[in-house]
Amino acid sequence: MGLFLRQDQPWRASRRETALSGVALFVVLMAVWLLNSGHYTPLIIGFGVASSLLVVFLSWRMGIVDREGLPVHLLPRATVYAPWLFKEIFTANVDVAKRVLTPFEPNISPRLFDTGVTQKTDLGRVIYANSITLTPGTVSIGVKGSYITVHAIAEDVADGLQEGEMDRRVTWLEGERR
Amino acid sequence: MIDVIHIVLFTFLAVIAIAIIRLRDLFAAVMLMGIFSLLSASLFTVMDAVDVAFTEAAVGAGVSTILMLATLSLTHSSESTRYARPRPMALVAVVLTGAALVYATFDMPRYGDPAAPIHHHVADHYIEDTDDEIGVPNMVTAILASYRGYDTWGETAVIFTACVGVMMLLGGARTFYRWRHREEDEPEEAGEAS
Amino acid sequence: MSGALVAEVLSWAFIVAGSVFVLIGGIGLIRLPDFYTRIHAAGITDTMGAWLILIGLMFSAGWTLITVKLFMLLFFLAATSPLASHALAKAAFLRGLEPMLGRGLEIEGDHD
Amino acid sequence: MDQFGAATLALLVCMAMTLFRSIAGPTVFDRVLAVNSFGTKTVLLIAVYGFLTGRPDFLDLALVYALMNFIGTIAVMKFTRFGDLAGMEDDDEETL
Repeated sequence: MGLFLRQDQPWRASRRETALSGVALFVVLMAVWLLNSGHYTPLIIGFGVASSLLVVFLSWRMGIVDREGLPVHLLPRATVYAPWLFKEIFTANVDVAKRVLTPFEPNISPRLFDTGVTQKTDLGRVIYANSITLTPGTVSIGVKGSYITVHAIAEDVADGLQEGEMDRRVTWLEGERR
Repeated sequence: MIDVIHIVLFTFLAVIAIAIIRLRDLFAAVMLMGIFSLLSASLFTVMDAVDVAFTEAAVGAGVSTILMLATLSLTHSSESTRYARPRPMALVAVVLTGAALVYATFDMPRYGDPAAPIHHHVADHYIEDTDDEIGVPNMVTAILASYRGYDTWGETAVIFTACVGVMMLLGGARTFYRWRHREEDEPEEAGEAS
Repeated sequence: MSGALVAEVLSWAFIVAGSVFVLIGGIGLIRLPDFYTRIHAAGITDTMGAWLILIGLMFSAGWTLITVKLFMLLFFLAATSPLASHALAKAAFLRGLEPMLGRGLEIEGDHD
Repeated sequence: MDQFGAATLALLVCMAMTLFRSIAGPTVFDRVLAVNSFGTKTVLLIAVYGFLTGRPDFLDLALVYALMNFIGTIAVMKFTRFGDLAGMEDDDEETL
């Protein structure tokens, strides 16, 4: 009875957005199924369609089928952002590795500080906080309103983050809409 | 190389087991049990028991860790340090039982022996005919979900019932209270938002 | 033939580089002085170590479904490891675990 | 011995180091970090092991482990913070 009546809750996305995201979610799930299975008989593909539909239905009922749940609209700009992030992660890795391997005593001077964020959406802030954490040397330990609390392994790493290039790039990635 | 992996993983297992016994902090012991499960799952994988490894990863490292943490949150998280006086008879009993079990393994077929009895009951039939009769690529899945379908169905019902029971005993009351509370609050929040 | 050779060499290079990063992460896990700094060391293993090894395996597998699965594994690891690190650090911070700051390595001297 | 053997050895050594941290780790969170890190290394070990034995079919297992490991860490963190898997709304204001 109550199964189909939960559509009009305030945090839900609009109908059109939900439908588009639902289709996108189904396509992604089906692609994951097909790529992982490697058996292409009607029975197995039927199972795949059934499970994907079930997952889409359950997610829809939980109210998490929206642009935030599956941010396909960020994909074009993400192809520009990801390589830059990879490069950044690589240099940060080498830097932290050097600090760890410094003889006698690791060359660290940990810092704890707040850095401002310029992203407008929660999704953008999540991407920024995750990018910070993904880069070794900096870990975000709290996201609160318009700033992120960050633990950095050394002073110059902290300064590098506070110059704000990553922040600008994530804001650009997020785009103007919404 | 494979032998090296076996030996190292078994050494890790022994080290963790000893550490779990010696630790007084029960939360740490639960964490180490998680590592223990991950290690046993890797060992199952290395010994080609991939389906058992799946189960071990899901149940051992996932569910049982959560259940033990739930238990800890209801009790204390450090072991009471009341040392029993040493009992030699208990040690003797444990050593004898262990020795008997090790002795029993000598009668078991060699690891991976194709002539072992377990491989000659209905296994041949499953191996040869699963593809035609069921059409599911994974043989273990075919056996569990089709040849022994009713059995699995019953097991699933039992596990589901047990799961519901555990959830009601452990977190049910609080969660239910919050849920009720939230239902009461919701109209106000919706009013503010719109 | 030379294509296969190039793939083999690349596979070697990436896997060995990844192994080195994995080892450095492990050393950091032991050497660094407090919990928050150890997260950074674990981060080395989770990012470069894991990724380079998986990319090396991809070169070894060639253009097959296995490469797709390796890529999926890489994606899952990249998506989940920062979330886990963040959850850990946040939980520790909210529980009141004080980070060791500045150069005072002697504050919690359990490093060797 | 090929490159997979080298990676396996590196992973085993690193696992031993993580094990040391999980046993010695002074705080609870060190141990959780060690478990999480150990899980990542298990995933890698299984992936590499498949290639070492020439049967890379174990990758499905590695995928499952990667996801299980993540869910496990999140669940443990929720327990250490709230003592309950459903806990979430209590401190939205202070921490979000």
